[in-house]
Amino acid sequence: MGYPAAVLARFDAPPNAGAVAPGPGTVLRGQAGGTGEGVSVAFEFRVADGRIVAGAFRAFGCPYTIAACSLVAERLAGREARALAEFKPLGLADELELPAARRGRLLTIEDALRSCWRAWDNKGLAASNVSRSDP
Amino acid sequence: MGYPAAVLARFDAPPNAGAVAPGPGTVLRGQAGGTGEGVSVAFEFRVADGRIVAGAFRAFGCPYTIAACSLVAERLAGREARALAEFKPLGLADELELPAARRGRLLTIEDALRSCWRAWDNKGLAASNVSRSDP
Amino acid sequence: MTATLYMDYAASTPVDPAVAKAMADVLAGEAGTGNPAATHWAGQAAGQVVEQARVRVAALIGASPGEIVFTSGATEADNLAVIGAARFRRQLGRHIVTTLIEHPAVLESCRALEAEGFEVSYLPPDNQGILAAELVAAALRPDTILVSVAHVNNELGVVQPVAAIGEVCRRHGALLHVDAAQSAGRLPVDVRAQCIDLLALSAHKMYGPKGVGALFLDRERCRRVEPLFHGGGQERGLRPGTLPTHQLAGLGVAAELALQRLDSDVPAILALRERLEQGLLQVPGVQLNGHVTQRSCHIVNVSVDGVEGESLRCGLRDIALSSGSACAAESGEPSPVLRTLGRPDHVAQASLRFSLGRTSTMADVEASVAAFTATVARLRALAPA
Amino acid sequence: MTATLYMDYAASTPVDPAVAKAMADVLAGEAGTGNPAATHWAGQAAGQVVEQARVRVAALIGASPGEIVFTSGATEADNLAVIGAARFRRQLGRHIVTTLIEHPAVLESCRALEAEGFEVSYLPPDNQGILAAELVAAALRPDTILVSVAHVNNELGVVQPVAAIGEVCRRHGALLHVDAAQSAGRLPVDVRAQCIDLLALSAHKMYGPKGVGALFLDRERCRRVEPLFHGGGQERGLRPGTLPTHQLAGLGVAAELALQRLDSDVPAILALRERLEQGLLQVPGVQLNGHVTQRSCHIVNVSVDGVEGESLRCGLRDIALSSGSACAAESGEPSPVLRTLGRPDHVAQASLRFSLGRTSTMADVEASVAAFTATVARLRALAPA
Ligand SMILES: Cc1ncc(COP(=O)(O)O)c(C=O)c1O
Ligand SMILES: Cc1ncc(COP(=O)(O)O)c(C=O)c1O
Repeated sequence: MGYPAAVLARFDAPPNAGAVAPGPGTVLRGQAGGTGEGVSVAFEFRVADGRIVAGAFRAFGCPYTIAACSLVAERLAGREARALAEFKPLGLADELELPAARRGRLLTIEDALRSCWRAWDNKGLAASNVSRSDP
Repeated sequence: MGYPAAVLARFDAPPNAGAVAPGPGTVLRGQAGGTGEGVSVAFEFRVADGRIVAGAFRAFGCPYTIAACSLVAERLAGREARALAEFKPLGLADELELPAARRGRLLTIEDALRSCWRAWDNKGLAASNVSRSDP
Repeated sequence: MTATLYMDYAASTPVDPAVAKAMADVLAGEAGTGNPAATHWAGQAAGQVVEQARVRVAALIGASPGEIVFTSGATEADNLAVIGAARFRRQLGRHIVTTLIEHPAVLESCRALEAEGFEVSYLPPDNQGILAAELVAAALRPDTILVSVAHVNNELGVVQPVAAIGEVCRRHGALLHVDAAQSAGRLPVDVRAQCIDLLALSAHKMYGPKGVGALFLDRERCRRVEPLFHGGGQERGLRPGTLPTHQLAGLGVAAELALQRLDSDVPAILALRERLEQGLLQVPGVQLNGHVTQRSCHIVNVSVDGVEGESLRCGLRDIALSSGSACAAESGEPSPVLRTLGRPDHVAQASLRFSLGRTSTMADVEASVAAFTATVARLRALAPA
Repeated sequence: MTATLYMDYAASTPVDPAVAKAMADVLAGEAGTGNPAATHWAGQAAGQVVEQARVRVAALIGASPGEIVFTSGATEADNLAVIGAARFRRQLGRHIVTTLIEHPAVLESCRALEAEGFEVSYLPPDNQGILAAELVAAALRPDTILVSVAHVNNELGVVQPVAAIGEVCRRHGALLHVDAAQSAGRLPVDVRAQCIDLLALSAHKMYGPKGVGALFLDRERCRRVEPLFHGGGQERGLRPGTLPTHQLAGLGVAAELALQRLDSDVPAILALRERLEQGLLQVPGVQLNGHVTQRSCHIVNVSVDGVEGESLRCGLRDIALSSGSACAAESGEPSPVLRTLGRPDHVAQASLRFSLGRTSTMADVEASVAAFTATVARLRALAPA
């Protein structure tokens, strides 16, 4: 099975799988896809002081999907919350040596991130204790 | 090459090949076939006192043809001269394990024997010193 | 997991050492050098090896040596049977009956025949993968010339009621072709008792070499088929090309061994399969595909709920197994065979075929069950709620 | 004579020990077990062997690996080229050009195409067996889609001016198929320099195993042909069936060895051939068949006056040699190739093809000359005046 080593490593022991550890700030959740489509991904991000302090994922999907989710959760940690709106998972395609036919999976991940962002947006409007940068 | 052992033995060192040894009596010669037909056989028989005392052959043909000629020359030795008219080489087909498609070769041999017989017949009419049975 | 496990005997088997030895012996000697079509000593030595192989292959299936035509494998033999018989009998009718779950060698042959003006009925098996003889009987028409059914399905392992189908065909006058690639050497095959007119087999499914197989043609009911290609007239003109002496020696020894070992291999493999099946089905949400009992000793095919198929296979990548036929492997497409059985696509997609063989061990089975159980649990835990 | 001599390298060659070793190694290991179509480790190990073989075969003929399709031998490759290309290009035209002296694999393919509505021009070579490129040029028509010529004729050993014929075809737009069964590994072959679009070769003519060969398809001019049979999609769907890993390993090593040894093999074999030829032609009434110089190093074909062919062969039966192609052997029929060259039937019938190879020795040659001389003398002495 011709998966790149980087994909296999994340698939076998995916960093950031599961839930974010408890801590200060807000936990945002977002989901996209469905098992009927062959790919379903869910993210959790803990945001404190306008920054993503931790990310975690769950995924039902191919090894590329699992590796990509793991990588996305990792890459977003430390960024400003608005990255949830702006991050382009398609930019990871080369790093993951993703076959062209699989690029759709990254769009599903993007959808899930956007759904986290909308959660943040809603929360931001509701809770003034959270500082946020412009959307 | 699936030739029967008996055929191969006669092919490799054919008894009675060549010419009959000099001696008393009359030498009859007969020929049939032609190299253009793929088979050409010639016999010599020395006849003395109405009996065939020696036979020899020459042949251009397949190993079955050579073996058959050798066998015919051998079988006719000791018989009455009229055997040249009566002998049926086809009777050797089984002994030689001759494929059906090759039976024609035995007919060519028969033709050559008949031609010896005609020579005898002619000689017989010409030379009264030779005793002969009824044709 | 670090050690690798081979659980893909339905895709191909290791070559038996006795087979490899027979092949090496031929390759090293004059029988290996001579062209079996040549009439000289070297050709004759080769020809004897070829004819001995013919005798052995015939014995495995209860045929006569003269009814065996050697091919490059079951794919070619299936094509020669289906396309060759159809083209040869075109004047008698243009209707062919087969099933939806045949191997591509048969299915694609049928599709090619459709393009030539033949009509093909693809019969659906029941949801356990079995094709009832009655279904065949109902599908036969006055212009049906050929029925083609695999004895053992390569994905499910289900065993079709070939003898009953054969009787139906005999009554009707249609020829029955049986793809025995998975069954030859794995369960008893008897072309006479089972009313089989054409039969394809492949050496590499029975511990023989890849790239060689045979087609049986019943001497009375199907003397000739139209060849797929043309040349020097070998194999009665039905299959030209220099005969691969060492390959045939291997096929012959494999066939002989298969016959000798059938009585001991089958129960041994069955015992492994039972433990494997029980271990796999113990995991919740795992379903057996194919008939529970009408199944060859060597195949267990399961579908797994709640995990994605490709990740399941990747998680078990140290185990050589298949998600269907090796040919269609890794396309990611759900198996058409499982679709036909009515499995939803996402379930069909998470399906695995474990297949066992003569050199499988209980330790292999236990390790497979353990790896399967752990991987399914891990992937399910990873999935969104 | 008691010792036997092998002088039939044009019919088949002994398998090189390095080839046999490579095959045995594959058979004994996981690359031999796995189905190359499977995606697991065992399949991948097999796949690597297959792809390495593809690289080696491509290198032998100056092609790219992606242009090589593996087959069961040159018979199948010739059919796939001729029938496959013709059927695939049927819309472009239905005229094919070949020669009267092709191997049955090509001739019979052409005959089959005639039955499908194609028209075939069978060009006569000159009386030395050579087909002038001008003759091909003159035979081309607007609807000519394919020209098929053997590089080296299997009976005479004559070498056709393939590059010149290739240029003619390129200018016209017809495809050129070259049957290189006798030439691959025996003289330099370069598909680009020789303007070859399709090329067939066979392992067992170059110290590799029987039952495996290859078809080259130029990636630009001939990407596809219609397959001869159907199945699991192997070899881009052009040639389905489980790839025979060990056979391909053998083919690959044979191709690599052939390329490495070309520069040393050819002069060595040529020296043997020259002595053989001189020894045979020294016997009165013996005539060389085929062009004196435009001939491969390995074949000497002679006709003998005044002896019957079958007895000549029988007298030389301890020498493995052929009276033409091994396929047509022993039918007793004079070779159609020699007839085409204008030899009278009874002369054509007494013809022998001696063919030499890498393991031939000068002692073999001397013994052959002596046996030939003695047998001809004996049989002539036996013939009626
Ligand atoms: C049922 C069935 N038919 C045909 C084939 C094709 O056989 P081969 O690999 O010899 O071409 C296979 C296996 O690949 C098979 O399982
Ligand atoms: C010129 C030529 N073409 C084709 C073939 C057929 O090759 P194979 O024996 O691999 O089928 C041969 C030899 O038999 C040959 O000499």
